[in-house]
Order: sequence, then C-alpha cells, then structure tokens
Amino acid sequence: MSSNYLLETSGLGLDYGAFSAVGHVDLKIKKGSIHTVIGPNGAGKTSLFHCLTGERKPTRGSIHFNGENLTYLAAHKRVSKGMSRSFQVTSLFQTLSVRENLRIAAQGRGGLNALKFWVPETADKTNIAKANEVLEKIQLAAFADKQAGELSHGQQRVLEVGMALCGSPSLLLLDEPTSGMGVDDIPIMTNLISELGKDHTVMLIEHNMRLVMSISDRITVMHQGNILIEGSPEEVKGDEQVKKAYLGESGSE
Amino acid sequence: MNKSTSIFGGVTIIALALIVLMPILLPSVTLATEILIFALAALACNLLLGYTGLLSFGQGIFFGGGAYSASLVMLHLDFGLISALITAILVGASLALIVGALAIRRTGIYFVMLTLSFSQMAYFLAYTFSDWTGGDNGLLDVPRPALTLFGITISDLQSSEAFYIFVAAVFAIVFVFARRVIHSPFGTTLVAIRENEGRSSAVGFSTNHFKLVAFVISGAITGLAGALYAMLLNFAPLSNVELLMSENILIMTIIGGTGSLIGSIFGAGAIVMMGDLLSSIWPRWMMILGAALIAVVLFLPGGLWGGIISLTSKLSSIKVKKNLTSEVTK
Amino acid sequence: MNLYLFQVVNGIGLGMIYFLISVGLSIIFGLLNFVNFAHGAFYLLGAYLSYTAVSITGNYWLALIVAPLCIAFFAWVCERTLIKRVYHLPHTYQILVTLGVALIIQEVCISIWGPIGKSISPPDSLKGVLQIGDFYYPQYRLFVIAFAAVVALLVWLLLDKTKFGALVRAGSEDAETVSLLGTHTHRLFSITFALGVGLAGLAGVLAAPIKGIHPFVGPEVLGIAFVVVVIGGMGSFTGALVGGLIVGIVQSVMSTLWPQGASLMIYGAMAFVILLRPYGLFGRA
Amino acid sequence: MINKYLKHTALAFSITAASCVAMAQEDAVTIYGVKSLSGSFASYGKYADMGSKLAVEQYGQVLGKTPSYKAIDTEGNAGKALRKVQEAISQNSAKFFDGGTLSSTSLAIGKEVHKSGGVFITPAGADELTGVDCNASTFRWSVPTYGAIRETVIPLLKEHPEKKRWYTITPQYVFGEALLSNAKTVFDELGIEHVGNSYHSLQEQEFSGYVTNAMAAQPDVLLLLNFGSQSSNALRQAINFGLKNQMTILLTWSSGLDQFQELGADITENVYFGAQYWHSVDTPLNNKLVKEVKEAYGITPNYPLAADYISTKLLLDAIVEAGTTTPGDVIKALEGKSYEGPTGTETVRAADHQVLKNYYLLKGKSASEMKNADDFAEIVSYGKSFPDESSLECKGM
Repeated sequence: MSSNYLLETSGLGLDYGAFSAVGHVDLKIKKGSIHTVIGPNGAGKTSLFHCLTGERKPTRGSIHFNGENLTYLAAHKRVSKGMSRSFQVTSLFQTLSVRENLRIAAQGRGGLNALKFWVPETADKTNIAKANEVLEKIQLAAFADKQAGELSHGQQRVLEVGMALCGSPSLLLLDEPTSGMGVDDIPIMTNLISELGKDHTVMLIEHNMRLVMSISDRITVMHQGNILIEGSPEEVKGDEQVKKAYLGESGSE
Repeated sequence: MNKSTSIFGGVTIIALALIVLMPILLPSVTLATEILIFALAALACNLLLGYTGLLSFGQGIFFGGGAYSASLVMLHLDFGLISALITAILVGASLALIVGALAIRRTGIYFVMLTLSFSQMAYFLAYTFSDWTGGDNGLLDVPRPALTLFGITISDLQSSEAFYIFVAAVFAIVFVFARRVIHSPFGTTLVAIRENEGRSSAVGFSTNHFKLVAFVISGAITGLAGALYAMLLNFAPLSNVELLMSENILIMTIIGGTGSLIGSIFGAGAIVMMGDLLSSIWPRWMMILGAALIAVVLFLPGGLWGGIISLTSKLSSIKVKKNLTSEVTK
Repeated sequence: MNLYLFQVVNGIGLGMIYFLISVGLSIIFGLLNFVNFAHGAFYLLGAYLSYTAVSITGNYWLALIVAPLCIAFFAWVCERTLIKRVYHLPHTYQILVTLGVALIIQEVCISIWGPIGKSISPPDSLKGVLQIGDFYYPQYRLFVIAFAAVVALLVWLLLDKTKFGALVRAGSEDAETVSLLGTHTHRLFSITFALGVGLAGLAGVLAAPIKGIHPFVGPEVLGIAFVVVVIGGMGSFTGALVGGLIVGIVQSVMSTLWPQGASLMIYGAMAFVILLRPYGLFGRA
Repeated sequence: MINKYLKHTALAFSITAASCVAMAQEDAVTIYGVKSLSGSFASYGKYADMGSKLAVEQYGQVLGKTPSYKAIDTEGNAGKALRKVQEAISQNSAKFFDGGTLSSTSLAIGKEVHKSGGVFITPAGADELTGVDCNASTFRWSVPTYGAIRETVIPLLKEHPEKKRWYTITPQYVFGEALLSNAKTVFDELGIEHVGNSYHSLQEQEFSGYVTNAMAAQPDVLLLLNFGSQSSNALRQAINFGLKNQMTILLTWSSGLDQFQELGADITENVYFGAQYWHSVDTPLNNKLVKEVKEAYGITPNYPLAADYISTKLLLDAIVEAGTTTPGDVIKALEGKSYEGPTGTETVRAADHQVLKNYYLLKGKSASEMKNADDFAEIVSYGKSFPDESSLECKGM
C-alpha cells in the first residue's frame, strides 16, 4: 500500500436492493491534495460519500485509510482516526453559541473521554484552544457568542465546515459545501477551502464548477455508479466523455 | 458560555435559599420534604428530558426500585441510613442501565413506547412478587434509621424537621452534583445530542453511550428519591411503580421547566401543593393540571422557571426604559 | 368444541374491538405524524355520550350514530383551536398537550356523569346468546365483530379508493408532497383528525355495553391502542387490523394459559416488536 | 412546628418559639376523614365524605363543644394520603381518623396513627388490619373476608343444595387470595366441588376469556372474588355471555348500592351479592340514617356513606363515653363496646379491634319488581361470622 495515498478504496460498491448505487469504485486520494468528486445527479457521489463517512455499510469492496482497513467502522469512530465531515444540509447545534458548537465538535475527537461528568467543561483547555483557533480560521470570531441558528445562511455554511475542522482531521470530507449559498458568499467558501487545502487533505463533493475547477488538485468524475475518469482539472475539462455524460447535460456552471 | 458555570454560584444559591425558605413559608415541614423528594425525581428526569431530549415514562421504575430496595435492606438486612440510600442509588442505576440499554436503541415515539412498556412490566412484577414488595398492600413498617457518620449518631431523624434537614442536605449535594454534570464535557455533549443527534455522532460522539450514562445517572438519583420517600412515609406503596408515578414526575419536570435544574423545585412544588390546596376545595382539580400542561407547551416552553426568568428580564427592561425616559425628561 | 379454539374465536371478537380502538390513532399518526395521548379520553367521551343518548331516547341505534358524530365534531373543533398549533412540535410536546387534553376530558366526564360508572344494555334484539357446542357467545359481540368488519371495509375503501384516501396515503408516505398542496392540507388534516378521533368515539359506543363506562378507563384504552398500533406498525391500516387481532387472541388464549401474565405478555410483545422490528409488522421504515 | 425547624437549623431565632407554637388547646374535637375525593377512587370518597360530614354535623356537642370534621384527600394514592395524615398529626395534633377505603392506604395510616397514639376506624377490605398488622389504634368496621365468604356461600348453598360444582374467578393479589382460601375452606366443609379457578391480574378489565374458562368447566355456581370495577366488568361480561341461564352467580364482595346503580337491574337481576351494608335493613339506626341522608343529600345511603357515617359516629360516641380526648381512654371506651349500628347491634371486639356486625346476602330483583329506583335487591339472609378469638392472627395488640 503506497504511503502516498491517505485514502484508498478498492472495488467499493453499495447496492440498494437490486439497484446498484455504487458499482466498483477504486478511489485514491493523495495526501495533501484537494480532491473533488463530481458527476451528474444520480451518479452515486452521495452514496460513495456515505460509505466513506460510515453512514452506510458498503455492499462490497474495502476502504483503507492511512493503511488501516475501516470499511465497516462506525461513523463516529472514524473521527478519532482522523476523518471529519460536513453536511450538505446545514447541521448545527442551533441553540448553542458558535464557540460552543466548535468546542463540542473539538470535544468529539476525544470520543468517550467526553463521558467525564465530574469535571468542568472548561477543564480541557485544548478543546477551547481548538475552538478559538478554528474561529479565527473561519473568520467568525466576531460572532463567537451568537447562537448558531441566528447566523446568516452563508455564515452557517462556513461554521458547518468549521465544525468538521475541529476534529483536527487529516482528511476533511465536505458534502457540497456551497449548497444553498448565495452567489456573493461563494468566494468566501472557495477561499476557505483552498486555505484548508494547505494543511489538510480535502475530499469534497461539489456542484459548483467554478469552485471545483479553481481549487481542485484532482477531480474524479462519476457516472452511473462508477468512475468515468480521474485527472487534473484541465484533463477533466477537456475530456469528451465527461462533456457527453455531464457537462453537456446539466452543468454550464 | 456567558452564563455562570460555577456550580456553587448562580442558581445553586437560589436553590439553597428555596430549601431554607420552604419550611418557613409552607404550611408544613412534611409537605416541604415531599416537595424536595419529588424535586429530586424531577431533576433526574430533567437530565433525560431537558438535557438529552429523552421523554421517559420509566422514571417510576427507578423510583419504585429505589423505594423497595432501600426498604428491603433496612427491613431484612438491618442496613443503616447511608448504606440503604447507597443501595437504592445502585439499584436505581442498575435498573436504568437495563431499561436504558434497551430503550435507547430506538428514538422518538418508539423510545417513548419502550419506556412505557417497561414501566407496565415493572408494575406487573412488583405486584406479582408480593412476598418481597407487599404487592397491593405495599411494604409496611419501613424504618427511618438514625443518621450516623463515623460511628457518631448525628440525629435520629425521627422528627419531621430533622428529616427535612437531612433531605435538604441530600438535595443540595445532588443539586451541586447535577450542576457539575450539566456543565461537564458530558453534560454539554448531552445538550449537543438533544440539539442534533446526527451531528453529534458525526463529530465523533458515540451518542448511545452518552444517553446510557445519562439514564444511569438519572436512575441513580431517582432511586435515591424513592428511598427517601419510603423513609418519609415509613411505607413503600405499589403506587410508586405505577405508570401514574412516571407521568407525575414528567409533569413536574415540564411544569417546572425543562432544561433548568432549579425548575424541578418549582415543578414539584406546584404539583404537590396543587394536590394539597386545590383538592380540598375542588375535587376536580386535575382539570387545572391538564390546562397547565397545555399552557406550558403553548405559551411557556421554559416552564415556571422560564416564566420567572422572562418576567424578571421584562421587569428589568421596563426599569431601564423608565430610567431612560426619566433621564430624557430631565 | 375445544376451549382453546373457543378462546381464539373470542379473541377475534376482542381483536375487532381493539382494531376499532386503535385504527384512528394509527391514521392520525400516519398522516399527521401526530401522537395523540388523548385517544383513550375521546373513547371515554364517546361512551358517555352514548349513555346520555340512550337514557334520553332509549334508542341504542341512534346513539351509535349520533355519539361518534358528536365526537368527530368535537375533535374537529379541538384540532382547529389547539391541535394544529402543535403539529410542528416534536412528539414529546404533542404527548404533553394531549395528555393535558385527556386529563381535562376525564375530569369533565366525572363532573358531568359522576364518579360511579355507568352501564348500557345491548339493544333488545341483540341480547341473546349464540350456542356453539358447549359454549355461548353473545349476539351483541357478534354484531360488534360484523360492525367492526364493515367499518374496517369502509375505512379501507375510503383510504384506498377515494381522492381523500389518496391524499392521506400520500401524506403518510411523504409529508412534503402534502405540504405542496398548500391550503388544502389544513382541511385534510382537520378531517383526518376528526375521522380518527370519531373512530375512537365509535369504539367507545360499541364497547360500552360490553365493558361498561368507567371514568378512569381512558389510560387503559390508550395503552391497548398503542400496543396494537406499535405491533401492527404506526400509520398502517392493515397493521391496526392484524395488530388488534393478535392482541385480542393472545389476551384471550392467555386467560386460559397463564392469566396473571396477560398484560405482561402484551407489553412484552410490544417491547419485543419495537426492538426487533421497529416499524411494526406492517409499518414502513 | 416552625420553631422546631429553626432550632434544628441552628438559626438564631429560637426565642420566637413560644409565640409561634399554636399548642393545640384541647377544645373542640376534630375528626379527620381520609377520603379519596380526587383520583381514581373518587366513587368511594365522595360518598364516604358525605357520611362523615353528616355524622359530625348532626352530632351535637362533644365534651361541651361542637365537633368539627376535616377531609383529607388521598388523591387515590396511598403515599399522598399518608403524608397528609402525618402532617395533620404533626401540625394540628390530630388524633382521630376515619375512612381510607383502600387497603394499602388504611394499613399504612393505621401504622402511622398508632405511632402517634391516635385512633383510626376504617371500613377497608384488608384482613391484615385486624390480623397480622393489627395495632392498638386501628379499628375495622368491615367484616373480614372470612365472614364475607361464610355469610354468602353457606346460605346460598342452603337455598340451592343441589348446586355443588363451583367455579371461582380471583384477582391475584393479597385480598383475592384471602377470599379464595376462605372459600376453599368452606368448600371442603360443605362438600362443594371446586371445579376450577381463574386468576387474573390487578389491572384486568376484559373478562371474556375468564368467563369462557368458567363456561368450559360447566359449574353450578360462578363465584366472583374480585371487587370494584373489576367485579362489575366480570359480572357484566358473564351476563353478556348468557352465564346467568347456565349457572348461579355470586359476587361475594360487592360494594353495595353504587355497584347496583352502575350495573343496572338488567344485569343484577337474579344475581347474588354479598354486602357489608344494605339500605333496606330494618334497624332503628339505619331507618334514621336513610331518612337523614335523604333529607341532607337527596340520595339513598350506600356502603361508603354508611360505613364512614358509623365510623365517625362511633369515634364521637367513644370520646363522649370516655369523657376525654385522650386517645388511650377513647380506645378503652371502644374496646368491647356494643352499640346500635346500621346493621343492628354491633360490637367492637377487644382482642383484635374488629367490629362484629352482620354481612348480607342479597339477590338482585328484576326491574319490574323494584319498588323504587334504588330497590335493586332483596336480603336473602344475614349473619355474623368471625374467626374464633382463639385463632386470631392479631398478636401483640
């Protein structure tokens, strides 16, 4: 197993009854890269994503992360392995403050350590430090004490990614980070992700082609549950097959 | 994090003030004792309902379990006060571990139904094993042992005043403990689970473990409350494990205010006193209870305590306005 | 005739009553995703109304029609004024509000009809018994089985063959589809709630000559309804029918086999079903 | 009370003590009635409360002062009842209690009142009250299960000597077991064949399965050993199933008139009932009671009303006789006392504080035979049956 790759799947597949959402996917994500998976609706991106996060148990194949097989590992246990995810539909602790959202997310990395009910929540300084660090990184420090539910939609999307960051992941899995964002907010997200790409390996699913083309190191195009092609943005942009399957139909964006 | 997280400050001081004032303001000390005992049970229920979002109809199991176990070890094994209470805590916790481990496998209405069915089964077991529980007649002659620490008898606890002070001390300890729990990594994680279970799991929490520990802590405190109740009455009635008991504890929690520990005192106080004051005037007083439940959900989601908070903040904002206007007119 | 066989027959009769008690609860849960803890109280109110109707007119058949309609109307009013405000809240809050409604109804019933229970005789034409071998079966219970079967058929036709039913089913499967229908959802919800609760009232009227009327029967009825609906599958019509029959037969046979354990068995079965098949025998995931 | 609390908290207000203590000046006698006014036993409490109230109101003077009455609502819950009794004792120095229809409530209150040295008279069903859990303070007006069985099963068999096959339906808890074991003893004595028994649980309300069991055993007599709403439902469903035509039905422990009113003559016709009290009993006190209740409340007295009426009256009589409110003297006055009660001459047995009184076997009339709305039954027989004084379970009074 090459140490060049942080995440490797081989022959990964997921069936829903007779329907095969993911066929046989061999996906390799290089350490330190920003790797985007794109594809038309129903291509199997989300199902693949679910397998990687542990939300769904794959029907076949394997997932290796850092050389470790965690094909069937429960979702919450992947966090301590260094995988962290965001959600397509914003999923925050709405009534808690922004800082508390981040602190709890940081606390999650410790798993069952958080069962300590006999010490103050502030006892673990590293979680608070982490929250503050991420607050700076996602530029929400000014809103730290605001309730998460009171943030603007764009800010909530940023916090969504920020919470994934709190797990100090080696691999960030982002599920359509710009989903539902206004045109004006998208550059913020673009900058944030490319900024994150400097310190993290990032794998994302995304529809916004401008963002994808500008930040990705590698792009995997999926079609009907399988990988159509993988390459640099330029390679993908020029590929006829891709145009036919994807760009031609739905994506002028 | 702007709220005071010192477990001895803030609402703890209010709770202590209430504990001291209650027997003076209320018509009797035994009434105050019953209120504090049920406040304990409501507080435990609040850990589940208010902080974790779990509506459990199984609290009566732990309450009854605590009452029966403490009574039995005192009656048959001559356990003293503290050891009997510890037994009740352990039994309450173990029962909660069993009920919790099964119930948390489901969520929403199915979770509620599981706790409901366990509650019915516990009732059945309690009256079937009448050799142990006294069945329908209840366990009679439950002693109230003296409070002895390190071989020194501090009080025989026979007077209702002495017993109140003991219960109040227990309540204060549990209250501080509960504040520690909710302001711990564990407690904040519970709130996160209540707010968004999916996200909690995604950031790395094994949510079922947390729910289970919440159950165990809740069961332990409820068991303790049950034991104190048996000692107060010298009697452990079957009604302790009835579904109605679980329902009552829930209602106290909600009327007092879900998600606020101090609300438990108000909730227990309101319900127990309603039963005392209204029932002698109007036997159909439970109608008011029904209306109160509806009103709390619709208009006062924070319960009585939430109402007090918003009232005081309104009053203070009026004051501020008045000051402002007076300054302007000056 | 074998005792156990007869217990099964008796259980079927019991099961049909349980079906009637539960089907409304199930329909309301299915469409509205609403947990109605006042279901047993509406049953109680139906039974009491029929008592009043019978004592005024002396006519049971009239009561059988009028009382459920009154309950449905009452439910409609309740829905318009109160229940619709809590649809969007979590189940926990729905449970609390309807628990409050149940308490109020129960206490009002005691205020009006007194704390001592009431009885209604079956209509004279159904007072007899039918002999089956060594056993006797009340004609009235036979009538109830037949009547419940007709109601089951009508409800099934309503849900399966009418536009209303199609909407209800669509709503059960996908609440968003229904919300796309805009203003009509209000009416659909009100009607469904009135229908579900009216069925509870009808069950109360039908069961009154068998079980009598006692002001504290609400929680017991609610318990049975939930057991049936959970075993059958929340929101499933077939589930309510099969669940009702299962509970009825188990209870009846248990009263010969191990009577003390009947209620343990029933609640145990419910817990078992939830743990093994969380959506019941006929529910959808 | 208040000052005691302050003393214990070691707050510095102990000087205020004297002014706060409302030392119960031994003036007027107060009777505390433990009644289930709200909650699920309201059907008893409402009438029991009427009875006690009436007894106090019409009593006149006790020790030169007008007695008063205070109801304690149990909320249908033994724990609540007990706490409120404790409160009455500690706060108002309450000494005299009556009521407590529920067994568990009465047993616990009996213990509590005993601890404080008061007096408690109850009509509850638990034999333990004058059996294993008896104490000096507790008196019981109701006939124990022993007498209830003997005064119903024996006379019924006398009426129908050919009916030798009996089937029983029993609630499986302490009270039901007591009735059943007494019944079995009587069966043995009289050569009755006990062809079967169905136990049912404490919460059961659906009896068709048990009725079916009974049918299968083809008995001559169906003996119902449950009470309250369970016995009403069991009987109603047995009648629905046509059992009345197949066998004689005896409901040993009926609650009396209110149960007849609940069931209606349609169901009660030709069914035998055991009862602690029946309003048509022709005794001087009962005739007076019926008249007064009609005047005061416009109803016919039922069992809870009569029982709590006489319990209250008996307490007051004993206080007058003792000439003091010292409970010890009142208890002495009660022990061995014979008086005119609703069922005739009744005697308080000193050995176990059991009131020796009649138990009735009633037979339901048809609607057409009824002379008025409450004339549901005729008295078939009555008598006193109590365990022999030598065989009492009550020790250490």
